[in-house]
Amino acid sequence: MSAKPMDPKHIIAARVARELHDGDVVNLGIGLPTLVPNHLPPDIRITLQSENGFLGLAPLEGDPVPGLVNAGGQPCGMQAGGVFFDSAMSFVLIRGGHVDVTVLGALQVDQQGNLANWMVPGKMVPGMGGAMDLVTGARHVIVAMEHCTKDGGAKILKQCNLPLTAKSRVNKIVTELAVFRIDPGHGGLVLEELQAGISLDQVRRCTEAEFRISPDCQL
Amino acid sequence: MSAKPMDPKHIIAARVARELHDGDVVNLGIGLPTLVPNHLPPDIRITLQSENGFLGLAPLEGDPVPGLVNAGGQPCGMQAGGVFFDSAMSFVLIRGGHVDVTVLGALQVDQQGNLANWMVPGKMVPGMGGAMDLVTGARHVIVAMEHCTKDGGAKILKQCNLPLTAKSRVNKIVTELAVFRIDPGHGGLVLEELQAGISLDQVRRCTEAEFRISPDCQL
Amino acid sequence: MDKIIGINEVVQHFKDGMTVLYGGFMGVGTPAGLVKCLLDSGACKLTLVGNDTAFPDTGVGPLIVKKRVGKLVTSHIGTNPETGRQMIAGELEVELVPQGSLAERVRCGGAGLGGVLTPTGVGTIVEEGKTKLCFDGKEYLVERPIRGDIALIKARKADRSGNLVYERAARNFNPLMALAADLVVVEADELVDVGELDPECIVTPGVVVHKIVVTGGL
Amino acid sequence: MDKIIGINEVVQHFKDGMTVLYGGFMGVGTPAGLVKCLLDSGACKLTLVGNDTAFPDTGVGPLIVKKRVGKLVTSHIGTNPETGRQMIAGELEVELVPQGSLAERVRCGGAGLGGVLTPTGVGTIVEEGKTKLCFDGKEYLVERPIRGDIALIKARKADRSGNLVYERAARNFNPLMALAADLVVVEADELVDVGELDPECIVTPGVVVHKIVVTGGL
Repeated sequence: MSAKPMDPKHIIAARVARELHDGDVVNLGIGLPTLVPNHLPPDIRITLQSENGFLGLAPLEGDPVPGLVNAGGQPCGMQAGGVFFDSAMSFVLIRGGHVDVTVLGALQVDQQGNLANWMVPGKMVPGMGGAMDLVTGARHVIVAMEHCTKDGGAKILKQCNLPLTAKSRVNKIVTELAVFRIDPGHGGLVLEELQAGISLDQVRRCTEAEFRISPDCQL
Repeated sequence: MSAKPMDPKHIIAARVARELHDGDVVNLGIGLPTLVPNHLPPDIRITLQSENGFLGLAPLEGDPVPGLVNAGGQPCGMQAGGVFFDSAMSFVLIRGGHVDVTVLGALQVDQQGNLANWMVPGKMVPGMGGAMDLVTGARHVIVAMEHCTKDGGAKILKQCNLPLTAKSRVNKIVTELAVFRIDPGHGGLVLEELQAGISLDQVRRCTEAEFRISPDCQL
Repeated sequence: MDKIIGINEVVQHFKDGMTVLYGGFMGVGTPAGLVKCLLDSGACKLTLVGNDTAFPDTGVGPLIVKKRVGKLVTSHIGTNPETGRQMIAGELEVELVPQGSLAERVRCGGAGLGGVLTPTGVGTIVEEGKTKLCFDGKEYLVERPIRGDIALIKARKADRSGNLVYERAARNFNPLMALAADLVVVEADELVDVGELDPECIVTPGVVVHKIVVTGGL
Repeated sequence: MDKIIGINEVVQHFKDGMTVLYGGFMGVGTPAGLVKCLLDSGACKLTLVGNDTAFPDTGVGPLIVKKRVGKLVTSHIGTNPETGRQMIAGELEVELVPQGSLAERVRCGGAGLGGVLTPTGVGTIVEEGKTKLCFDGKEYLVERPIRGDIALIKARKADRSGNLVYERAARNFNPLMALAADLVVVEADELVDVGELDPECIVTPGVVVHKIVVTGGL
């Protein structure tokens, strides 16, 4: 439960946590997004949906329980009031708008709200798993990722060139540098917030996409 | 459990019972078809599917049990090993070919295997309920009905003129006079059997449809 | 976020012209208390979506008899003569849908699907006005989703978070309707604490349920 | 009609080139005994349909590693590097399907439906070769049914008639696969008498199950 303030992953997770509301049903992608619940204030209680077939995902406490695993296949726990169901029902909930928020990583995201996070042709093809349905169906899609690639390349682009996960579905991008929203319909990225100690200039240098600056953004 | 041998309904039900095999999953329409289980020999055990959402329909024994009703809304019983499910699952089973046999009544049936049993325009429009799905999805469709209308009119026609329940899906017609099969694809009604004491002539007089006579038919 | 409300608080959610999904089969599994409340609200020109109109004095039957319904989407009306009378007199618009297609259409509404392809109804008047597709020589009708403004659900037990279990064949359309409406109101025989229902046996997850009225003792 | 068989009787049902549906998610809920039996049978050129290929040594992973699979229909292969290697080397045909669409396609296969209309995949390479329909300004892909020659199912408990319950998240694709194959073979941890399972909690009805292998004590 310890948040290391200097770790970009925790900065991102902590900021994503502030996007969630009490009572939200949330699906968290593998990796960084799973850190989000650690940063929730005690008055915000969310229900985690796990696409392998249940509601009420919780951290593992004690020994693994047979059959109780998260969508990565790792042993986990379950909240009181949790429910198990089959994969069809799991995606009825996801596609049908019963999941309020999905938080996932990205290889690329662009100013039209397009997301690419499931393959690099000829190189890495893990498959889309549940990501396409989640991004298509969840009411609110938050991309949570480090702002640049390991090599310092831009990931927030004018236009994705990797195969898309879904078209025009991303609502928000949270990185260790900034928070953007994407105006649905209007296309176009809006800078909402700079992370603590980050300058507009830094963000501009690391972002290929064009963006407007929200009047509410404190520069 | 008493079979009145002279009642056409029981003659029909008894003959339909001989079409069923041990282990069959069967859906029985309202009325005459519900008499069929009374005529099953003890070595033939079937499972009744009830389209309102369960398998293992059985006659009511003792007091009505809350929520346990047949598709007519009447209190019934349940076999050991029965299962409840929702209406979507009920019709997954029906449409998906998991019901071996459906037995239902008809207003009209024709030599192409077309069935009309759900409305008389401007007069009687009860709705199709589950009949269209049953006739479309069950592996074997048996029409069980009295051979003629109350007025003595033909019900086994060259071509139905009432709105259809389903096209070319009837496999067998059992009446108090005769048993016909319908050759799928070939179109065409085949007389398989005369009921006890019935002449070919009687059947011809009461049947508008053209039919061939099976070589196995004992005249 | 307490979902438990009194029956008197339900009435505010009913409005003229709204689309009401209801569970039940011949009235079994239809929430009688919520139907009475809808009747008492005076709301009219309703669109009702459910399996049947039960009998004149059970299920949604009284809503038909008292002429609160402008349109009905259903599979069977034979047990409520008033439904047929109003339909033939042109007082009530009735769309008859094969029961399995009705179940799938409501399921699609709750599942974010744009429809299903079914062989049911091909070659019958049910085809009328519908897109038809042919694959591998077999014809299918495209049956489109149905959603409602409100769903009226009858459950055997609810926990405080809205997880539901049903009672035998009273389950029928209830779990489907509970996924396909903007507001889901449940009438439960019994309320239990969160954690009391077996997670393997819960049919409707509480996250889709908005309001619960308990008719048995609290 | 006894459905209970020994594990040695399963092997006769495996044939080269058959389509095998399997339950499981990252191997959890995949019947390890049946997979081993399929491996021992030597059957090859199989078409496998399931959520993922787990890890090289779990779930259906070993079938991939030992090159028994000619075609794979799945949503995720990232955890089994051998799957990706064979795919990129052109040794294995892989059709990647969004997980929700895979679930619906198998459901359609078991439900007698000709397909579903889903918004998932619109505007992506998943569109390729698929019929696209537009309703009310929204685009959908027609996702077509999948059926198998055999389904390999893992259950927590089976009764002698084949009614099944599962174990927590090991349920996943199992109930869908159990509806969509010509022969449904179940590996159950435990066998109970007919009537012992709660009719409200049974997930897969026995009428769709053909063979049961019990791995726990009888």
